[in-house]
Parts: sequence; structure tokens; C-alpha cells
Amino acid sequence: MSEWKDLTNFFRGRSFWMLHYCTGCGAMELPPTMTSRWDMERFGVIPMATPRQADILLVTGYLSLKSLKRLIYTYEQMHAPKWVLGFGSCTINGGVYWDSYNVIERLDKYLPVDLYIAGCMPRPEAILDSFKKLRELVEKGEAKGYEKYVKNYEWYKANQDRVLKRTKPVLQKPEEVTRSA
Amino acid sequence: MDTKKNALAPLSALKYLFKKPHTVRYPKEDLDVFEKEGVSPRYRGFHTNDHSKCIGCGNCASVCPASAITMVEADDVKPANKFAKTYRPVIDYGRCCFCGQCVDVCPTGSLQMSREYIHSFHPDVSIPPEEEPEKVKEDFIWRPDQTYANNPGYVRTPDDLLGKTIEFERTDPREEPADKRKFSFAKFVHTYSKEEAKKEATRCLGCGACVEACPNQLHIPEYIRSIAEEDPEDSLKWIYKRNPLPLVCGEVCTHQCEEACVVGIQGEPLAIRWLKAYSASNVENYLEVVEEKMEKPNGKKLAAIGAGPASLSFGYYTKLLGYDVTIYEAEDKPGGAMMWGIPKYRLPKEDLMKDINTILSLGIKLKTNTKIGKDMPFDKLLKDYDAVFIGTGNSKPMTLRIPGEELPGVMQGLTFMHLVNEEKAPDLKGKRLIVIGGGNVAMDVARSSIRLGAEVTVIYRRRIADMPADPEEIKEAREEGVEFVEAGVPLKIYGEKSVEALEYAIASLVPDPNGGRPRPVVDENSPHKKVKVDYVVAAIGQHPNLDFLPEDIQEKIGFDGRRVPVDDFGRTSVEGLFFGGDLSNKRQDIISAIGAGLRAAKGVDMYLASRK
Amino acid sequence: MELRPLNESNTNDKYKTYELFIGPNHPGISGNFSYVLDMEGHKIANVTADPGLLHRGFEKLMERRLWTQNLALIPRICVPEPDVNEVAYCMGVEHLAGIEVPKRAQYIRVIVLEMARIAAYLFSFSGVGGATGLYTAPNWAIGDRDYILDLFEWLTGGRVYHIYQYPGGVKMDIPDGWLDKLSELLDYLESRLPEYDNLIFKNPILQKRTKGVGYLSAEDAIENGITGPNLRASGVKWDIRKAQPYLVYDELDFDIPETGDGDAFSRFVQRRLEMEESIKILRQCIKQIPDGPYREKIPNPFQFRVPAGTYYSKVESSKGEFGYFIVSNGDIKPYRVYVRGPSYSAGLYYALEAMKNMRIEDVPVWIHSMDICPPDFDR
Amino acid sequence: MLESVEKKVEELKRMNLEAKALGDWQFEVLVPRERTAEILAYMKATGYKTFIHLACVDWIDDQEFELVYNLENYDEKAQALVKVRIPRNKPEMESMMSIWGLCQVYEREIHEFFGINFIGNPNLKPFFLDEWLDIPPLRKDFDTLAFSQELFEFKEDESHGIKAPKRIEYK
Repeated sequence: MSEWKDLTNFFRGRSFWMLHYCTGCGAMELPPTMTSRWDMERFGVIPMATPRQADILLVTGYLSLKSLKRLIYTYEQMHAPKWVLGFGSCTINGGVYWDSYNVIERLDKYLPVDLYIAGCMPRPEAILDSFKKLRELVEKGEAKGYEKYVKNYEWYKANQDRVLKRTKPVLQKPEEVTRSA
Repeated sequence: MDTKKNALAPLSALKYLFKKPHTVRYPKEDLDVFEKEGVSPRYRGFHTNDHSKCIGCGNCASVCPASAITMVEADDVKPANKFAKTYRPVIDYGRCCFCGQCVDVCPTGSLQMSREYIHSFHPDVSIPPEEEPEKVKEDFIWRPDQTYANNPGYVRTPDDLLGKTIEFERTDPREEPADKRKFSFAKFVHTYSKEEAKKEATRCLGCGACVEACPNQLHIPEYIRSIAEEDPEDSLKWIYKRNPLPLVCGEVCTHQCEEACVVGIQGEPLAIRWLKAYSASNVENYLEVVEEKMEKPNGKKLAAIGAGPASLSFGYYTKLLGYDVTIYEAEDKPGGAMMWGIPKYRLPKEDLMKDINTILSLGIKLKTNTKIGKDMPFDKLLKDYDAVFIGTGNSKPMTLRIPGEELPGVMQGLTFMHLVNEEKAPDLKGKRLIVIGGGNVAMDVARSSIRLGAEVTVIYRRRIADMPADPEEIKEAREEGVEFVEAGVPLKIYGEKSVEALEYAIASLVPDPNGGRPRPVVDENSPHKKVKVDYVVAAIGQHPNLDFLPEDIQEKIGFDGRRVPVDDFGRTSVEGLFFGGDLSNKRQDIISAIGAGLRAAKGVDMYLASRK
Repeated sequence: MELRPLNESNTNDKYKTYELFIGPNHPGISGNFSYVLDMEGHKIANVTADPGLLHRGFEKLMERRLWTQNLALIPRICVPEPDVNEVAYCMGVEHLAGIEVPKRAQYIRVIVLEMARIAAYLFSFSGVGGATGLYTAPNWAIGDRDYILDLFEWLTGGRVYHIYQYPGGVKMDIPDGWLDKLSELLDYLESRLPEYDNLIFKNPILQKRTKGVGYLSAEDAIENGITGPNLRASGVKWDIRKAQPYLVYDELDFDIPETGDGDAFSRFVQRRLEMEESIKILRQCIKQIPDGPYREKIPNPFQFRVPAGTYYSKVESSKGEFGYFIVSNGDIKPYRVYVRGPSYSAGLYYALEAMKNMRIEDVPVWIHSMDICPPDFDR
Repeated sequence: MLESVEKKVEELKRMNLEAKALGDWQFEVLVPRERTAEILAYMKATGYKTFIHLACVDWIDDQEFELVYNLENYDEKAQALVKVRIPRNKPEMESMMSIWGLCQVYEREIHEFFGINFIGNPNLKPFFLDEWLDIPPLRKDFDTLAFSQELFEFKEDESHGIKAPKRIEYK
């Protein structure tokens, strides 16, 4: 049975279909990575338009609250096994937008991240390196963020709800806020 | 451009089938673009930091737009110089945006960027999600060191200083040329103009290295910032918080702060002293601007002996606290060493009086021509007042202890300066004068004598570089024509009625094994020299004179003839007796004395509050 | 100008009218941005724009940071062409602070801007290819763009975010041999242009997909605040570089190409022609660039105060007028900065009009022909 | 300065408005709120046909919002910044949609970021932000750092896990 698993992991690691969902500015280095100069297809990674067919979710940088919501939908639509790559500083600890009111601070509070890549933004070489690293992890059966998500679903859900389903103002300011519907 | 439809045109792309692809092989293969292998020679990758150069000033942390840098105290590094701190930048690569601004503002050039950029981290599945930040932190926050130093990228080279953000060149105030100023006692360094002051003030990085170097910890970054905002009044407000003699310090301070200034490591330090002088001389009435709140009089009486900087500062701050202060001065004018020791070309007397009068105008009583011990017994003071502060400074000059010292024409430095300041100095025109010593007093004597028309030689027992005087003073004295003799040890003064000649030996300098100043040694092989001379002024240091104190008190406070041991607040083992200024300070300059006065003011307040 | 026949829709049939989300995750849309389309069969009945997926609150963040700290932040506003942000911001600050920029720095800025323009146009070629199914085009265009990025990397130390401008000039001088490499690259790009023509613009499929799509009249363009190549493709000869020359554009000789049809195809062709002009400008810069300082000295970041005032500085970017409205109150931080992204009016307002009655398959073509870049209006 | 700019500034001054040139090709004009529609329509009729942007500045010390209508004239190569001040405690303004349809989106944006109500604009629904409940974020009294610390649960001094050195406090 374990040989069978090894074999599936071997093939999985060689045919990553990544969701071409460009969330932040890290998306700018993906076209060079995808096309002829760096050509990630050599490593079996190709862009895929729909979440249901994808294996890797690239979070290419910062996530605004609005796109975090959509990202979570997208992640939950994907079939296991699935992996999340966090690109650049913004996903690790907020990056240059650390004090922004609309950008989340740490991605790992809301989704399980399998690999963080340093850089702002990471160069194509760093991206390719991370794909290779992910392949090694998958072959060894170590990258199991999706299992972690299922196991700790309540924890992730609570964090997601905290930022996405607010019912009262975050800063309790006495002033009346006038807004029309 | 021809945009005619042509179904065959796209097929021309087929020729690329047989061309060599320009795909980069697996990561980090040479791009074949740049001179050096790999990425751009100016690439902004992970940082490197040379810990032997880093001074821990924290400018990188303050400039970081992503707040990625924290300064952390490191116990495994040595401070790079005597003012340096052992804080080192720790960089969070979960924040860093690789903009390179930290490299631009690093005053030492120790923080640089390498061409390394690949780093990734995989959190193990067994780590619970709530503990993951801890693991990620361990991996993405590190203290840069020399690991990547062999692959430098974006660095600041010494020959490319202009391209970066720090301005390394100082704006000097206008100065009279040496050949003009040596005939006049007028102040030769002009105060900054508004533009000059602003230009100089905008060089400040605001790191506060100067604050720790200042013996009195003035709010230096704050007052410089106010000058940059073209607000000398706000600037003075900041100065007055810890220094009631702004113009004096602006003109004659020993400016430790400038030695510590981080801009000075690769360039010229900020002219902090001149900036202070600028803000003080641009305010007519200090008290209107400062708006210090004075407490209600609390009925307690304090006495201060000696109207020098320590007592004036003590008087000012205790007066603000509501005490009734009386200052006793033996001379006819207040100011002490500032009045009698410092020549007019450095500190015009009207500038000094502007500061002193401001302090006295608060309602501090000044009793001049009252020498304690002679005109008034000390015991009476102790009895009449709640506390007594003694800031009489060093008034007993050290003697040469060589034959011929008692001859007329041999003078002590301070006595000579007193005469000069009283304008009662002997006529020196065309006379030869030798100054013995290498401190600031020696320089004052030498330069004053030059102005009085003498030919001046300074004899010092070590090298010029070892002189305790300010390097600037030495430089300016040389410009004005003062001769220097290194390693000269005076042996004998010849003369019948008055001084005629001086004999000195050239000592050999034995280096100090601990790295201190070398020791001059005179033996029988040392060459002897004899020069003709009309006056000899010995400026080799002074000692405190506490003769007016009863002997039992002298013993009780532990006075050893040189210094009175006191605690942080000027307290001694005798209750109600406080000391400050050169009497008790390690550094003997005006700003330390002011600091001592301020601390003693606090000490008195604490003492009287506890006695209640 | 003719619209393709549409099927008469039967509004009673609930499967005929439906809501369709295009974006944020859609290969046809550029960037992370979304339109909600009310569809009647293949025909679009109504459009709602849903921006904000890339909103980072730049304008707020900039108020919190020092004038020069912001230079690290602003390139991220328009990712495909970051340099226009830096130059426009620096020009605004320099105007307010009264800083004279040395000639050499101005030339370097023009070189950087034009290189960025070419890179952005190449990037838009890849968008055209992606939208119409010509997958060779992205491979070529992005590959060629990378050569420009290599030069940028050499010059500035960063591939995409250069952080190279500084109030008063540029951060570093041009390295030795860089200009030679640039003119080699220009030769190469020029030799590639006919091949792009063959591959993309003469291609009957592309012409069929783009000709007559998204017609924009000159009046509409002016009324709706559409600028840049899109405006010029509608026949309005307006180019800030010519009309209100900044930097040293008045010393350089170039034309505004005319296509003037106003449809998607002419907008593509407009960009392709302007690329030639950019190459022309760059060649002149290489020849004319003077020696001298590349930077005027300014106070250090902690003490750099900009005198109080307001100014609107603008730069002609590859997408249109990129403007910075800067308000200073004399402090070390900006009081307010408003960023006018060129895609704002087209992407958020004009799109709602233009896409009505369009067929669904034309939407990506329209979006890419207008070169809509969501980060610049999301900010 | 361009001649057209100079002329326009003079012309506006004759209309009892405060106008001044800001650069070679741009000028600003301060307009009272009740005359905004009139002046904007006038500007449009006299060649300032392109609406570039509508920005808002929060002058919290004056308790006022300043709306800046940026218009461009392609024929005269000039740019106009039309500035209107409205009180901060009653943030209301007439919509300029009838002059430029484009104003609709800008007004919607400003409504979201500054909380200004535009009378006559039918669509002031949330735009860039989802479910915003706090003070409109671009107002000066909104503290973005405190907000993000609260919402995303991080503390600035602890975020690096290391204690930052404190500057010595003096007196």
C-alpha cells in the first residue's frame, strides 16, 4: 500500500496544475515564469483556470479582505490533495502593507500554507525553486496542509469569520458614523 | 505599418522551431546578462551586516517603510567605538520589501544587501496552526551578518556617497581668517544664518546617539528638528529643559555630542554646538519663549556657593521648584570660570551676561564680593539655609615644581586669563611667552597672548595628538601662529629679576601597553634645550580649593584634594550639603557642571521632601 | 461599424437571463477584478463593476509615511509599469519643494519611462494574445519584455519594483556599458516588430475578433475621461509628452501615431505604433544624454519637509494619464496624496456603458484593448 | 505659464472667485458650494471637457472637507483644479452627475472613503470595501494601524517577538 502511495505522490509531484489566480503584485512575476524565459512547464506546472482542476493555489502576495473571502471559496472548491503557496513578504507577516486597514496580516491564520517564499516579490528563480521544493515535499508525503485544514477547521473558520463577518465596528469610536445604505 | 490580413503571416513564427531557446535552466543559472555571474550586480537581496562596523544607531529601523527592522541588544558583539551601542538590526523578511532605504541611511555603511534571494519555509503538518507563527518567525526573522557578504549586491561605496540619502558635508559657519582674527578679541566664528542653520539641521538623522554622549543628556534631536522647522523658539524650549545656559554652551561647549554623531563616521559630524548657538542668539527674551512653569514659593531657603555654571544651573532649577535661592560669589561678577577663564574671542561677555541675567531675573539673589570663610562663616550658611550647594570649581592651580618658579613673569594659566579678561594683562607686544600644558586653558592662554602681540610657544610633554584640548582649538591656534613643542618637559627657569630663559628636555615617549596615552620619560640621554623667554605661563591643571570648609566637614565628605565623591544627585555624607561642578565631576567642563547642578537640584528637592 | 446580429431573447425563459460573474478569477480578465454581467443569452444586458479586490489603502498608508519612505510603496500601485508612479510622485514633490533636477537625471528618467512603456506595451501584447487565443504571443512578448527587465535590474537592482527615482533625480548613475546594451536591445526589439506584425496584427483570426469591437468615438472618450493610447486611437491627438512636456520630452523628436478608428483593433495597433516612437525616443536619449550629476542633493528622509501647497503632477503612461494629486502641509509626511489611475474611468464607469449589448466573448478583447489595470484604480 | 491659463485665471477672478496658477499649465479655483454646479458647467462649456478625477482632502483642523474636481482642456492644454469646501460635521454635497456621468463612480468612492453624502447620486452602495462599519477609512481621525492591530490581532511591539530597545527617557 505504501508503495502505491509513493507512486501516486511521485506522479502528483510532477504534474502540478496551479490555479492562475493572481491575488497580489506577485502575479507580475508569474507570466515570465510561465512563458519561455523560465518555462515552468518543464517542471510539470501549468496554469489552470478553474479551482476544481487545480492542485496548487498560489497566493501571490497581499490579500485584501474582499479577495480573502473569494480565496477561501476558491480553496474550498479545490479537491484534495491541494497545496497553498504563500508568495512574498505580504503572506508571511503583512509585508509593506502591515498597517493597512484592508490587507490581512498573516495568511496562515486563514488558510494552511504549505510553503512560504521570501521576497518582495520573489524572482522567477525563487518561484521555480519553490516548485521544486514542493515537489520534494509532496514526494515524501510531507506537504499535507489540506489535512491540517480539515483537522483544525474550527480554528481556521473562527479566524475567517472574525475578519469577514464583522457585526460591529472594530474600533469602538463614540462618533456616529453616517452612511446611507 | 501594414495591417493587411495575411493568413500566412503568422506561420513565419515557425522559423523559431530551429532556434536555440533562451530559457534559463534550473534556478540560479547564469543569466549571461551581467558582468558578474548571476543576477544584477546591484541586486537588492537579503541583507548583510558588518557587526564590527555597526554602531547600533537604529536609523535603519526608523526609516524602514515596512517596519521590518527591530534593534535588538546583542551580547556577542563589541561596540564599534566608545559611543556605539550593541544593538543590532534584526530583519523580518515577512515585512521587508527590499527597497534598500535602510542601506541608504546606514551612517557607517555596515548594512548592505547581497545578491542572495532564495529562501522558503515549509511548516510541518504536525505543528498546530496556532503555533505556526512562532515557527515561521524563527525562519523569516534573522539578524543579518556576514554570511552573504561574499556576494554583495546593493551596497554603498565610499566614492558614491552623493547618490545616497545622508548629507555628509558640514555647513561651516562663516569664520574670520586667521591673519585677521589674531589681532582682535572679537568673536571670530559667526552665528549661522537662517539658511545655513536649516541646511545644517536637516542633516540630522534623529537617532539620538548624541544624547547619550552628552554629559547632561540634552534633547538634541528634538531641538535640531525644531531648527529644521525654522522654529528657533521651540528649539530653545527643548534646550532649556536641561540647560539654562544655551548661548554659553552654544559657543564654548566641549561638544562630546559631535564626537558621537553618527554622520561623523563616514563624513563630518553635525555642528550641534553652532546650532544651539543659532537658536539661542535668535531669541531675544528667553523666558518669554520658554514658558517654564514656576512652582509656588515653598518658603525653603537654599544657598549656592560660587556663581559658576553648576550653581547657576542649580539655582535655576531649584527656583523653578519654588525654592528661595541665594548665590554667593567671591568675585564682583558672576560666571566663575565662564567669566574669568574663557577669553572674549570665544565667548563675548555680553553673550554670557544674557544667559546669566535670564537666570537671575527669575528672582535668584546674587551676593557678589562675598567670600565664604572670609566675609561670611560657613557654619552660618549651614544654619541659615535648608540646604547648601557648593560649586566653587577648581580654583587652585597646580604648580610646575621646578626651580625658578617663584620669579616674576611666571604665571599660572587661570591667573593669566583672569588678568586678560579684566584687561589688566601685562604688555606682551613683541615679548616671548611660553605656555606649558596642553589643555584648553593652555590654548586659551596661547591664543590670548597672540592677540596681545606676543610670540607664543606651547610646550607639551606628549604628542600634539595626545593633547586634551579640542583638536579644533589646536588647529586654530596653529593657524594663528602658535608654535608647538612636543614631548617637552620643563626643567628650570633662569632669570635674576624676572624670567630670562627656560630649559626643557625632549622626553622619549614610552607607549602605554594598555593603549592609553604614552608616558614621557626623561633620562640622561634626553636632549636639553634652553630658550630665551620673557614670560612663562603654566597651564597644567587646577585643583579644587575647599579651604573655607571646616576640616571635620572636609574629612567627612571624603575630599581627597582633587575631587569630592558624590552620588548621582550631588549628595554627600553630610546632610544638606550638596556638591557639583568641577569639584565632583569626572569630566571638567561647563556642560557637565550644568548637569551636576541640575541633578543636585533634584537631589535637594528629594532631600527636603523626605525631611518633611 | 456594425454590430453582429444577436439572437432575439425570450425574457420569459429563466435560462435565457442570468447573472454571470466574470472575474475575479478568470483568465480573460486582467488582474484581480470583477464584473457582474446580467446576461440575456449571449448578449450582455447590464454590467456592474466590483472593484476593491486589490484595495490596500495606499492613500492612507502614504499619509503615515515619510515623503521618501513612500517611494518604496508607490511602485506597487501600477504593477505592469511601476516607474510612472515613482516619476510622477517625484515630479510633484520636486515642484512643491522647488528642486531643480539635473539634466542628466531628466534624461535617465525619460529612458526609464520609455523602457517601462515598451515593457508595458509588450505586456499588453501578451494580453491580446491571451484574450484571443494566440498563445505564442504571450511567450514572445513576455520573453522580450524580460530583456528589458534585465536592463532595469542592472540599472536599478530590482526586476519589477525599481525604487530608483528619488526627489531631485535618480538614486544611482547609469553603469558602464549599460547604454550600449540598451541600444543593442533596441536593435533587437526593432527587428522583432515585423515578426509581431506577422504573428498578431496581420493574423486574420485576431482581426476578425477585434475589428469593430468596442467602438469608442472621440466625443465619448473625452466625455468619459479616457486618456492615453485609447484616446489617441479614437482620433484625439492628445499626448501629455507633447502637449505639456515634462522632463526633456520637448528636446526629443517623436510623433503621435494616428490610427483613429476607435475600435479594439485600432487600439492594439496604436500601441504597436507607439512602441516604435518609444524606440525612437530612446535612441535619441542615448545619443543626447549629457554628463553631469544625476541627482540634486536633498535633506535626509527624516528631515525632508515639503513646503505647504497642492500640485497635480502627471505622466503619460502606457495606459493614459497617471496623476498624483499631492497636498502638503509642510510636514515630513504628505498630508494627502490622491492617485489618479488611468484605468479608473474606463474600467469602472465607461465599461458599464460600453459592454452593454456586447457579446460575452468580446469582453476579454474589450478589457485588454482598453488595457485595464485593476491595481491602479483599486489602490 | 501658459497664456490660456493666465487668461482663465483672470476670467475666474472677474467672476468673484479665488483663482491662482499652480504651475505652467494648471491652476486652482476655490468655489463656494452653492456655485459648484454652475462653475463646473461653465468650465465644461468653455473647453474643460475632460473630467480627470474627484479627490477629497480631510482638513480636520479646519473641520472641513475639500473636494477637488480636476478638469482638463485638451485644446488649451490647461488643467483646472476646482476646489469646494464643505463642513465636516454635515458632509453633504450635490452630485455633479448631470454634468459628467463619470462623477457617479467618483462620488461613490468618496462616499465610501470619507462618508460624504452626494445628494442626487442614486448609487452610493459600498464599492471598494466590503461591509465597512467603522469611520470611513480615509478620514484623518481613522487610525489604520490601530484598526489593523485590532482586527488582525497583532501587536506592533510584539510582532517581531523581540523587545525593541527603548530610547532613554529624559526628565
